[in-house]
Amino acid sequence: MTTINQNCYDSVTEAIRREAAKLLQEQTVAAVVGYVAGRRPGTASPAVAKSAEDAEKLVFSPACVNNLALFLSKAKKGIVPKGKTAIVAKGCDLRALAGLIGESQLNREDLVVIGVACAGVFSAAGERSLPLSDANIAAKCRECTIHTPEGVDVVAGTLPQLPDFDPVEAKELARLEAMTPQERWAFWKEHFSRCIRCMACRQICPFCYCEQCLCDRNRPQAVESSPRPAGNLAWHIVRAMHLAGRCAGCAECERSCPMDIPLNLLNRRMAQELKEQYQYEAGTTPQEKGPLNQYREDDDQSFIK
Amino acid sequence: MTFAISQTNLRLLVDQLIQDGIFVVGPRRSGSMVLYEPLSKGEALTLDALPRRSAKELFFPVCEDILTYERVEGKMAVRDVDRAHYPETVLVGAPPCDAASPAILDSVFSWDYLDDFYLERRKKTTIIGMGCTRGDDACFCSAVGLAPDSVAGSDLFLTPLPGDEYACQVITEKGRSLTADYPGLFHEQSPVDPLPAPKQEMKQLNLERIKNWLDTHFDDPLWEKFADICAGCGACAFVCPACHCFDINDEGSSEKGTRRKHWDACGFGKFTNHASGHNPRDVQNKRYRNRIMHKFKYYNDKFGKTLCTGCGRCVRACPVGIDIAGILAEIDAK
Amino acid sequence: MHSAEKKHDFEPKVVAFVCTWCTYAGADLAGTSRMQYPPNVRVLKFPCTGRIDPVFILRAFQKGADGVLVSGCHPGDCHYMAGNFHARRRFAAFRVLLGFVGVDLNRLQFSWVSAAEGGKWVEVVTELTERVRAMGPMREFKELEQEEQWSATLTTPELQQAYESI
Amino acid sequence: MTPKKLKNYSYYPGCSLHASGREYDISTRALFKALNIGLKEVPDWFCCGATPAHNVDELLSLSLCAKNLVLAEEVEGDLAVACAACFSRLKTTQHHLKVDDEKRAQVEKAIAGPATIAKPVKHILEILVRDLGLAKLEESVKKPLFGLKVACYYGCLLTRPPEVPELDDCEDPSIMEDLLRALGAEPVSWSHRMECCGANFTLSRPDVVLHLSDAILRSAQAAGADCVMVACPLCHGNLDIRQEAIENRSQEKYDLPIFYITQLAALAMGVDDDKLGFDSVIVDPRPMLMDKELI
Amino acid sequence: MSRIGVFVCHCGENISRTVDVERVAGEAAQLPGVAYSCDYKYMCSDPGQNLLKKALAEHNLDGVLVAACSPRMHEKTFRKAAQSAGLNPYLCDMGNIREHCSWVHEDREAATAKASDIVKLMVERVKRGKALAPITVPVTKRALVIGGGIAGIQAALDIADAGKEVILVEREPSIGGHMAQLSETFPTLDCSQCIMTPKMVDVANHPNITLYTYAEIEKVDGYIGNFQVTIRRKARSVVEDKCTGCGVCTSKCPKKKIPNEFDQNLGMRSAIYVPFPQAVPNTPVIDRENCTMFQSGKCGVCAKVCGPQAIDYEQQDTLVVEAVGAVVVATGFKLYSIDRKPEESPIKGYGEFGYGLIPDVIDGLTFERLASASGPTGGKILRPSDGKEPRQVVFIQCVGSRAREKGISYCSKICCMYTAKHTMLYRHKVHDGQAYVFYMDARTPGKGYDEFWRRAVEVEDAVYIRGMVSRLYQRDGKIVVMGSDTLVGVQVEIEADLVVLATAVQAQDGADLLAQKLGISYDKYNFYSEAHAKLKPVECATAGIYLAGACQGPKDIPDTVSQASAAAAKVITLFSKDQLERDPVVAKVNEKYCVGCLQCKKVCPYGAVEEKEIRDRQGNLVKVVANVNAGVCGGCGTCQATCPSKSVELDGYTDEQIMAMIEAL
Repeated sequence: MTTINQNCYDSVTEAIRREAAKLLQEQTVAAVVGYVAGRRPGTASPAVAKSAEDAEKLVFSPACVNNLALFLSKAKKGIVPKGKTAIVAKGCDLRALAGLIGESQLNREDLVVIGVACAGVFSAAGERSLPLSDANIAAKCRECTIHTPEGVDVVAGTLPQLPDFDPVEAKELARLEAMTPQERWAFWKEHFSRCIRCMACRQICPFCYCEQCLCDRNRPQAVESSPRPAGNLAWHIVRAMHLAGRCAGCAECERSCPMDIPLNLLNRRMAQELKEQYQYEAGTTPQEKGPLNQYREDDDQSFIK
Repeated sequence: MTFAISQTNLRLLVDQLIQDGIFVVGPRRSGSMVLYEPLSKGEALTLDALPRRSAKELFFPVCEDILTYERVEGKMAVRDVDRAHYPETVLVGAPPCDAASPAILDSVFSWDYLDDFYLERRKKTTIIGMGCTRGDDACFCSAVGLAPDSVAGSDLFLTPLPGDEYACQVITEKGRSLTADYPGLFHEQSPVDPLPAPKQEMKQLNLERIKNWLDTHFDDPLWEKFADICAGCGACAFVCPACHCFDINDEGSSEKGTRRKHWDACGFGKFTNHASGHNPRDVQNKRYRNRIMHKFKYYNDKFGKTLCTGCGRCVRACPVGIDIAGILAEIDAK
Repeated sequence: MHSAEKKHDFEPKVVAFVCTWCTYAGADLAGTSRMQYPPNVRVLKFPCTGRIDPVFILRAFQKGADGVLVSGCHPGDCHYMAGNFHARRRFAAFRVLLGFVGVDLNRLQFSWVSAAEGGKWVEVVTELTERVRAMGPMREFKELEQEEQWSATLTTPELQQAYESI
Repeated sequence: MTPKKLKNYSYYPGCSLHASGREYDISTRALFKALNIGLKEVPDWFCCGATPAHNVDELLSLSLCAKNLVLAEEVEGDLAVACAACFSRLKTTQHHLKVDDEKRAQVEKAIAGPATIAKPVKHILEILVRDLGLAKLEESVKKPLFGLKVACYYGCLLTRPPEVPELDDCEDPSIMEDLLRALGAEPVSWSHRMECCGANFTLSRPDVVLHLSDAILRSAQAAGADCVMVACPLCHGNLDIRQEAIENRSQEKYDLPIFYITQLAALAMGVDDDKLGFDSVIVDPRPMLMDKELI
Repeated sequence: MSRIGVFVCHCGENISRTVDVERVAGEAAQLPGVAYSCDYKYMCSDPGQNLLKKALAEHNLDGVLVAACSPRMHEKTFRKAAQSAGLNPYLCDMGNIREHCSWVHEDREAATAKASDIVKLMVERVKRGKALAPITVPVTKRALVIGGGIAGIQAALDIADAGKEVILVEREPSIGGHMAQLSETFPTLDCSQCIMTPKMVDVANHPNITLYTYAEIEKVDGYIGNFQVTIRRKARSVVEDKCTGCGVCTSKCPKKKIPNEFDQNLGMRSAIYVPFPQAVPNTPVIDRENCTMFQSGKCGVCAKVCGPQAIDYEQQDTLVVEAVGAVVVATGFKLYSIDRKPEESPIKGYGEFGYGLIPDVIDGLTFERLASASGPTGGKILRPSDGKEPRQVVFIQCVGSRAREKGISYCSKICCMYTAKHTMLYRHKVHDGQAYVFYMDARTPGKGYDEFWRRAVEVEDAVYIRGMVSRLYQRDGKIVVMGSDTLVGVQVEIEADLVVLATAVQAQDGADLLAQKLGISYDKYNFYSEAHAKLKPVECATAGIYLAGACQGPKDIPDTVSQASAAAAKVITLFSKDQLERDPVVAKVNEKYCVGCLQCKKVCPYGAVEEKEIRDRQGNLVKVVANVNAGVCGGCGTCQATCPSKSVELDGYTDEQIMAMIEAL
């Protein structure tokens, strides 16, 4: 089994602390959004450091699963003090930041991005007491293309040689694609039937920053709000559609789902389509228009009679 | 001598109950996790993991219909759900943290308004609790006054013994009649030491002291610290065995439809949102404060009970890592 | 052959979301030309295909449609210049999504029908209606609509009956 | 001690280079040896179909090249090609198979296996001017070709169609001239460097070839060239073997030696002139080279 | 509860033949919210309309559904009737039970059921309808015309003659554009300057026209009827108010060897110059890059000789803001050049023609200057390299046009005609000279055009060779033209003294940048896109902006002038009212829920969405939301389908209406 050396996380932690303390001391920023260790070993949670003292508590470890871009979106307005903000961002989080900038939710000038050299984080079900390895690394990290951050203000830490992991999610996607529609329907029906509409997928998503979610509306009601199979399916379809062309692929929706619904497969399927059809990929550079906000006159229309 | 049942017979018991037209619910593998679900045979019973959701949904479903309505010839015809049709039910294999919760919830569902939906199901259900031998660093039942071997809430309580046996304690009349109905499956056995209970990291909390602090700290900067990062989902409440807030929705058109009751969570932005648009709990930390207050102060004030069984599900489920046990310990230390 | 002369066991419910400038007018032309097509289709008029939210398609299936047609102006003909171009991408994506969750895409047809194409309107509607008829009712969504979480499964016969009427 | 090899190339000589264009092959090998660049012939290579095959059977011509490309995978290094026709066919095949899945499927069926087309196919000119680089080339020159006025003749295939060879500007290339300047020679500016020589009409319609090649030689001479440099054995044949017939037809005396690029390059690198096949061409270049004191 | 009235029309027998209208009306009466229903023989007749009006009053109806023919037929009729009875017209809708039902189905049972369904659906829509009031937008009755070529001049004059103010902006120091450069014009061969310069003078003298030459558009804000245009007036270094146009400065300027752009660089001009003698305004401009004073600080001759002291070396660019109600874009064209292009450019040069390095290979506009009596050669055809009169001239058509391999696939439209004209002009000036034309097709649709072309071939003896040219090269002072004659099937080689290329017409440099400022769309060649190729050929998608001339696509002078006048007519129509009234089917933003992701802005085909800052009472920024400019919104609803939270809604087609209809299926 391939294990990733823990040392690289320690070097990131050290660099984050140093940088955060400097930024806060020099009052370059009003706050640093980062991670602190949790009470239980192998856990961490997001935190907003507002003083050099707070900065000393910041960490980076395989438990730092959250996409902190969430805390800069309007959905979480108010918890980060006004003024310039620094944020600790993994490669996958950077794409979300770029997306939020592209959607006029953030200004790059108001940010100091501390990009971390990230070897990967734990999967939701992974054993947290062991070092990060093939056995407990998150699916998204297995196919990560952005271990080293780009376009950031500071890069924290350096990466060790990373092993090649089995792309389990890509394989799962291929498996589903190979199914008949009936089989896929059965697959999703089973998963969606377990959904309890806790909305963790929505609340944790950096792009679900609407003040009023379409699915909370009841006049007219586009999606049934009660957690029944019919409404659940509709909710997840609407969610995937609203994220199509915007999703940064951080897979936080899937990680936070208490019912283990493989939500990122929906997002990935959409991303795959948008890449094939329109050569669009979520990246670290903010783009003026997403793939579904623009068109080409010669777009494919083979499906239209 | 101790009253006991073997693992094989426990499963046989399930089979026989089903045969006798009893609705049996127990932990069962469902996809990647274990959930409380109706059992179709004893073999399906899965006792090696804590179910992802609590057993409360047996009495308080995720979503249930209250009534249906339809306009017929200009008049609205309303049809209620007939509660008499709820089946006789046995919940089998609930650990103390799940078995204890109905007893706690009885208070609120039978207070000024008698919630027949809950109470009728509750009346028809027998709970076979089971001593807990697993547990992880999120568990804190002993910190809130329960224990891995607590019989609270169970009608019949099984304690795992070495060698595929369960010591069987009859707690209530319901439990007694269950053992009486299936005498052949139980046997007598000389007393042995039960399997050891899991060690818990959390030390016992002083719930009184915590309540005292809560009584006087409705406004406190700590709330921001605890819960500013709360993402506003309902994962904690929905996996919790004790959370019982619900919302009622009419679904359908103005002509016909269904009124449905479904779980609500204090984490949601729309929770206690007034029709005017004003929300007294306007930011996330105030909503989280309500969660703590409700569990450790308001419920206590009203019913003298704590609305938490220490199952640790919310600690595991929270997508941003909010840790209620840690927060309680911090309050306790004040 | 006229639809009136055929009797079928199953009359599918087909919903058409059309833009007012091209396809609606095309359907008008089919009328003025006295062309014949199956009476199963119900037309909902929109200013532009750009206005058609994918949610409407989903909702139509949920509410009992066995087939859905979305039709608008040919590329370049849009009264609003680009509404149909945006719609085209949106539908391309949505179609893939529906397919991915297991909806048989034979029930969902997209077409460009201009104001001059009364014949094409007839062709598209007839083809979709007959295809869906051959496929039978859209069971998946209807069944899903009936389903409950296990803990809320209806056990009252009269309620079940009331429910089924909804 | 042998100096370190710079880079290794696999090598597809093509039929002409083993027959009428033998001098091209000899001089290519000599040049690479002189430059200390590894060159390993692809085992069991066969005809690329040359310029006629694709007019008759496109699938056949693509399959021939595709199979050769598969064979080339066995040898390390980018594939070096000297013959402009082979180069064109191999590149064309890569291009078609890359952009057309249907053709690719047909070809894969024909060659009974996957068509591996990833290996870069490079013309000798590209290797010299781009891979090795003009600076390095200039450095390696032992006998600069000072005073030699050369008409660089590109012919049809080296740059056309532009999306296939991607070698240089399709109508106004400069890669040959750049090479020559590095070798110390003086390229002349002339009009017919991109015109067709008549190619394989040389057998079926020699009248056309004589007409077209005459214009080329005439133009080169008018521009004051001492010789013509080519990259294609077919062009070489038409301009060299047919030169006498051209002269008879037009009653002009040209006496223009026709060189392969590798012959001149190898000469500049100090390779002995008797190892470059100067003795087996029709218009003997040696008197002119001696005149210029280049041999 | 709503009180809807449902009126089911028989349409004589058109509907009632296959639809049981009485049953439809009867079933409609049972629908919740329907307070009245009836059927009638001809709803659109006067008695039918009166029935509707009477029922509205008697039954106190708050919505009307007429189930009859297509709304495209009679929606206006019934809305007007409803309005006259006091109902908001937008609360009156039609259910189409004729074109969509009775005429296309023969099974009476099925058709009746469908008609009832249509009524049911539409009643749901009417119930949720909103009373809408027409939107009015004030109109500033001044027009901006961008570009002072023939298109801009024509549009400006037409608008000004209608009594409206016009701001005419020209990038160059003088108006006139390409037409001022031409010698004679087809198909009449009248002198271009003779017909052009009077119009230029008219512009200068027109009391309603403000002319800004040597000026460019910096910024455009606003919308139809209400644009704010910022114009950059480039520093001329000559004070226009003082200059008398005496010309002393230009004649005394010591720097005289600067190629004159107006003469396609054939002639020379001084550093302070007027581009051509008939320039309007006749005010010189200092070409700072070539002026000794600006480059080395020494000289100042012009200032010394200027009587009125109009020279101002310190002059700066100034920005002028003008309020206008409409914009006519007339930025014209440029000619494609065969020069080598950067590798990444989608347009390629002509290596086979020597990439523009052969001196006697010129383009058509250069030939115009050679042929022009006021040109650098005084109208003599002399070749640029040695000033000799060419005996053989080869004209090559379609250079860059219809040349997909060079990156341009369109036909430039004017070349066939002007090449024919060139051969004639050449023959008129060099009587024994021979003109050859290589062409693909001779395209001469236009009044008198084919006759003109035939004259060139049959009377003026131009030799037309149908085929392409593969190479041009120099030999012995001549240009060898190698080509093919595809009609005969032979290779052709001609030794020419001069080669004239009919190069493609391209959009002006910077056309794309101007389009971005204006918010109008353009195609991949940077030609501006009209709103509809057939029905709105001079309108832009962006309301209030119109197109004239070759900026929209290659065009000859008659077409350009026609389009310019058409654009002017559109502007005058717009200005004929004080207020612009438009259909209120427009999008509105719910500012409470809008989070300002601006996806709506990105998809809006009209550029109607802008950002709006929401501030609290203290003036602190609360948030930025989208705002739809009702004057510009076209009402397509693409924004709403795109908005994730549905915080923008299209009146007349609300989600609530649509969802209710789907629910009623």
